[in-house]
Amino acid sequence: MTTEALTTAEAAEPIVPGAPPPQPLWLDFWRGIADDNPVMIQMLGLCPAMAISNQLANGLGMGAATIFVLVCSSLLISLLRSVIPTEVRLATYILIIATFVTISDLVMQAYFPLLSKTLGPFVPLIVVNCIILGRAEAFAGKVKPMRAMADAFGMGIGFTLALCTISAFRELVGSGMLLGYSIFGPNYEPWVFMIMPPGGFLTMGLMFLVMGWWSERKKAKLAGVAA
Amino acid sequence: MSGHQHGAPAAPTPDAGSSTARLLFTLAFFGSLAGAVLAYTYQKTLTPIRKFAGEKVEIAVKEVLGSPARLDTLFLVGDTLSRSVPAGVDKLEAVKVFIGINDKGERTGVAVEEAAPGFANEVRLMVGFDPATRALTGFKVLAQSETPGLGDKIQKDSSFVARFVGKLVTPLKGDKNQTTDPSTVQTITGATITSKAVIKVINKAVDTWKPRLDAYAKEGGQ
Amino acid sequence: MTAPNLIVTASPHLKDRDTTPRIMWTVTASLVPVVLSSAFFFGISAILVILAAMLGALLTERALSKPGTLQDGSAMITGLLLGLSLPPGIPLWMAALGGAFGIGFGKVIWGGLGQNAFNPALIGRAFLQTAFPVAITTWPTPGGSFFALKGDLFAFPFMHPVSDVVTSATPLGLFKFEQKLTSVVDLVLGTTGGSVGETSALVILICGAFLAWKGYLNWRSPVSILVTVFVASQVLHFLNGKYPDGLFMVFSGGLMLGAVYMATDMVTVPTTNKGRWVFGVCTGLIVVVIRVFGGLPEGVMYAILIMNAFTPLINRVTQPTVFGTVKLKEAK
Amino acid sequence: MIANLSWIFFSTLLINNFTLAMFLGLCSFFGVTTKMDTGWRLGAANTFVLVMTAVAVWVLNTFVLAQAPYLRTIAFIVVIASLVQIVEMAIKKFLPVLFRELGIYLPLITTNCAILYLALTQTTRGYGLVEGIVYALGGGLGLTLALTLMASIRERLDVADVPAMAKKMGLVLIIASCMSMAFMGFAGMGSG
Amino acid sequence: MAFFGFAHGVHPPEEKGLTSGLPIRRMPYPAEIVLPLRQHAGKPAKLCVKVGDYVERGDPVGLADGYMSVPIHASAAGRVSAIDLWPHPDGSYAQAVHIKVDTYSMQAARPRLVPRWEGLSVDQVVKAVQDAGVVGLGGAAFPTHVKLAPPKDYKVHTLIINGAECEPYLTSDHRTMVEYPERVHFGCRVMMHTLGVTKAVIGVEKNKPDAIAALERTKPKDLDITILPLTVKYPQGAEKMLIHAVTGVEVPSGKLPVTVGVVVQNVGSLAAIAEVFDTGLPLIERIVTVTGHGLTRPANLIVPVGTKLKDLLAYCDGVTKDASEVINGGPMMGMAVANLEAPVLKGTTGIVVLTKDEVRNEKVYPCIHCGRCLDACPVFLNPSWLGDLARVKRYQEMADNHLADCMLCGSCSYVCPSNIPLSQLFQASKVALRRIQTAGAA
Repeated sequence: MTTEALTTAEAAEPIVPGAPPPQPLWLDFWRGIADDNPVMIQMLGLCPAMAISNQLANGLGMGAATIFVLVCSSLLISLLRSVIPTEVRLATYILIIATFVTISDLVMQAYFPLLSKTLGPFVPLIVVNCIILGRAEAFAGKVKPMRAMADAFGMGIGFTLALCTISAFRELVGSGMLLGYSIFGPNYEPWVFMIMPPGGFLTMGLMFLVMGWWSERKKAKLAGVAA
Repeated sequence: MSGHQHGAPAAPTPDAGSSTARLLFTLAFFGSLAGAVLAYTYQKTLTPIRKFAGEKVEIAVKEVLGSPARLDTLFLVGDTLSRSVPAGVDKLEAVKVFIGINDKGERTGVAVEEAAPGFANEVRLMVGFDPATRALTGFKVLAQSETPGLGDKIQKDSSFVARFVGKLVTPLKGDKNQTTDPSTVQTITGATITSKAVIKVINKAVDTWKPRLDAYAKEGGQ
Repeated sequence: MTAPNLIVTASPHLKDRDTTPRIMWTVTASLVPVVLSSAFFFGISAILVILAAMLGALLTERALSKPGTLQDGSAMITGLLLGLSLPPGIPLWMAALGGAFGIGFGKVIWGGLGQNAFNPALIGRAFLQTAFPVAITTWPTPGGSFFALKGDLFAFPFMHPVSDVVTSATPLGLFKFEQKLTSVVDLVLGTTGGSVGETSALVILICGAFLAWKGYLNWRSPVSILVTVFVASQVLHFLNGKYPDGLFMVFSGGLMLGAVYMATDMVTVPTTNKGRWVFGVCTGLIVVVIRVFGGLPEGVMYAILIMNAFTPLINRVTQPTVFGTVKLKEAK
Repeated sequence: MIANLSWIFFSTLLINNFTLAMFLGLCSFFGVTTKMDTGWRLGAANTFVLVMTAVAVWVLNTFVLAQAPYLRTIAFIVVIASLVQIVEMAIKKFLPVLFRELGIYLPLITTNCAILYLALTQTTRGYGLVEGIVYALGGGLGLTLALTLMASIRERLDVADVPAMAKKMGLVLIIASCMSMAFMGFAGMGSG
Repeated sequence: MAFFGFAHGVHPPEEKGLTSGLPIRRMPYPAEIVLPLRQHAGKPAKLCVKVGDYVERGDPVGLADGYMSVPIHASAAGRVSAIDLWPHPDGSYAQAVHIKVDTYSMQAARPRLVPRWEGLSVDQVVKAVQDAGVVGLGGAAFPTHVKLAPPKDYKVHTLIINGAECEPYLTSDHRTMVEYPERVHFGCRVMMHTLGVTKAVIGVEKNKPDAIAALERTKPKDLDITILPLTVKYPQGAEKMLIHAVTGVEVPSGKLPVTVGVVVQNVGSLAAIAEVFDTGLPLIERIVTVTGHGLTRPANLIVPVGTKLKDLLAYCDGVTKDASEVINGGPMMGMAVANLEAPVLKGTTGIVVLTKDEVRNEKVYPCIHCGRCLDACPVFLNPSWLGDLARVKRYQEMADNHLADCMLCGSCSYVCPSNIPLSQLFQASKVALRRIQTAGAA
């Protein structure tokens, strides 16, 4: 490929309808962690974020599995983006994602049987995690592999971070432990509430409240400056 | 598709529509590729998965039977017990009873799997007992999702498990207070329902499996 | 004639004497006999638990709400009712935490008085029930010296209660787990184990009747709850003698306190009278279902909370028929 | 048999409610519950697809997937997606009025994890056809119940003076927490 | 006659004892009277005098401007001293004719022809009533002649006469019935004749036994007039409530009473009609209850229309020290008057002076959904929900929830423990809704 051809390809990139505007690679990566955090901002993947987040270990395991599926499928979809006909792209994406999900499920069952047992059906349910299909449709299917990977990693890590924050909080308050190690000592009275379903909703709600409070504060400050 | 990405309209096809044949081919190709990849992964992971499942059962059986020298396995075919696996059923998934035999060749107890609804969901136990005396040799929780810190004591509180050893299932009863009655067990404070679920599972196990074992013994099997 | 200092207000210029704070404070005042009876049965412990719950509720209201909302008295009632629904031996930090949780997540975050869909006192109670299932089901025996502390009231915050409690099961617990019935006389008088303020059905009933007579309490939901519970359990008892009879069900547990003081919280029950009947009947049925078939011995709190969730729906389907629209509908 | 079926139904409907206890289908639970009409309609559509899925999964498990359990996830998701598509087309053709009301929600059902969850658990629990259908009905009605209640509460909150910080999502999750807490009262039902 | 009352409603303290026993007295003519041309529902009258003109008592100063309008007559002889914008009791300013009362006049009306009603056709009666400027004296001031000629599509079978007077404090209708029962019956006779109905029912709240007795005593033998005691409740005197109480029929939402074959008229208006066919005098004075705990000497007075409120109050020896609000009409639906220069109108049923203690407490609490307003609303609306909607300005939804049926009786505001000004909110919402609808139509 000549330099000239490469330039043409670069220029041709934004012509794909709906493709994201060009950006530095680190921004593609960073966006998923902060500005476009899938859980906290886009509110995607809430089901696993609450369902399995009563222990930090679960959060880590789920995050790892999701990153694996997200990165692999994004890479593959980006690589194949010119091969897959538009009409069947969603079906193909689902096929690809489901394949990687099943792989990760089987591997977990084989090598991390206890974790796989606690996560239960939520590992195969990664298939319907809107984050993954959403990224495939909005990003990976329209950009080059490097960007797709960066984006997938960013989103995956953003998801995992949110998951870990929630699960760490719930495990800490709900049982006084982190990753199974006692933090508050043996006399701590655990708030069983936090590791039960309502605690999941509450923790998530608290996170949104904190974020809401933060953005309100920012808004008030801006208004104060304007005034 | 995702419903959350309304910002991305369907891209118009660059080459004015792909042929149906091409679409079908693409799907078929990816489908078979996926099948192949998965079949391979499945083959690779099957051994460790089965090993783990088998180990788990074995550990449970050994625990409830007090590490016998040898284990015999009988399978349920219809309503009778048999030494061979029923046709068409995976050995791991077949309903079976484990018989513990000590180094003198005597039967020390049998272990069976049984389940009943608990406080939140099903409580599944491996129950070990002596069919001759109806005495419990122990139990182990295989699956439960009871209240953490309360109901899950049936799994995590070894003193609770210890209360059952040696009790007579004639049938077993629960009581809030400490008791010396041979067929009554003290329940967990605040988790009476879960405790009773355990007792129910044990009673159910003995009631369903003792006749089968007796029938099998009568027919001369050992 | 001197020109008077005239003001201009909108019509109507007359106003009923009742105001929201007046209603709230009358309800609070009507709870005084209940508090006194609880002090009679459980001594100083009952008072301490109630005070702790009230403190938690009031401080949270003060800290999170707009200034001046304490005066309307609603936070006071929340704390008081929560305290009355807790066991007398519960560590005080838990009672205060329950009050804070109830006010914080049950009321303030919804926009304050009048906006919440769930009864804040019950939210606090349900939180405690879920969070500390052992502490909240440990029932000290009534009676004994007035100043004897029951249970580990002063357990260090966030720590396990350590000292042993002389416990006695509640009548419902006794029935559920040991199939023993308590005599109705004991239930009516309140000489049984149970929460601080729920044991004496008689006192609550009298206070409730007083409120209803004063017009500060809509009698429809409590009456329908009590009648439904009585009838439903009597039918069950008739079908199968192993189920408890109606009188026992009506007078045991927190039913009286719940029906009279919590199912009448105006904010969280339907506004229409028809809706209040529906609310009461459904609550009564759920109470019976949970008590008889459920895993918990007591279900009043959950029944009311569940029906609280249904309240907007009930409101919607039981809107009054506007004057002069019946014919219009028929004509269509 | 009847006892077993009713246990499956009620435990799925109330105790292990798909939305309030199992955290399934939260996207739609939070996303489309601003109006009560859409809330219960989406619930009804979901229930329908759940029952169809239960039947399809039973067929798959019995006749197709016994030899290749590793293809379950793929097969299920493909079947669900096609089912939703077929249902959408059928409703569009035969019940155009209903389609106008439900149309935009139908594609959302595919990514509702409750459907796939049902398919997977139906398999691991070894439910037969009738049990599967009852399970799907319990799950679907539970979903509808949660959606309708949430929507009716949120409609009421439209006129409330909710603090700005809780307006966007915070309060909705607190409501979910309260509802989940209330439904815990049913725990242990059927075990007594 | 299945019901003698209606569901819901409220029981404000009646306070009628202040004036119910006081006989009607005539108030002396003030130095100046002010006659706004807008005194009735419909189009204002057309000015027909100019400054400097001398008018006799009963001479028109404004003429009816179309069918939905009535003339205004001078209530005292004197010279037109000014025509300007003058404070109107509703708080606005309106064009008004000032007459400097001629102190030396006999205040006798010009000799006029008294029409003999028996010989007149319906149209002629209607014309005579319109020319006399008769309007509903219950407060709304709806032109009476319009009610005399209902649309031909409906068959009117009953005339209902409103003597309920459910507003607290007011006793003008009460005293009219006690002191002039013959006039009420005479007016009734004219109306029945004109409407062609054979049945009339006079509804009177049970708390006026003397009025019921007086009406029974003077009841003409040849007419089918029933005097029906009604339950004491606010708003028993509202048209639709009264019809329901008397006939047991609900007037369909958004329709006029005539659709159920009923015409409702106030007792005061009947007395005014009687006056027209008795003496030929137009409506130039009316009976006003001047009362309230903030007033030194409450009274029932015959007041010339156009008397300034300050003159009226002064005649009653002024207000007390703790008086804080003067209300034109009853305390439930009347309006507070900002300026005592405003005159008494044809529709002024009473002037109530409230003391500081009686005036509403203004601290508003959030709605606690106690449901008291639902129990109070006479038309079975859900004021609590409507109030919530009004607060967030969802007017269209309010219209869907039958806001139009609200008659602003104020029962909901009266009972609301949180002091939410519900009926004020509804009035504002009605205005906003009308604006939206006009904007939509344009």
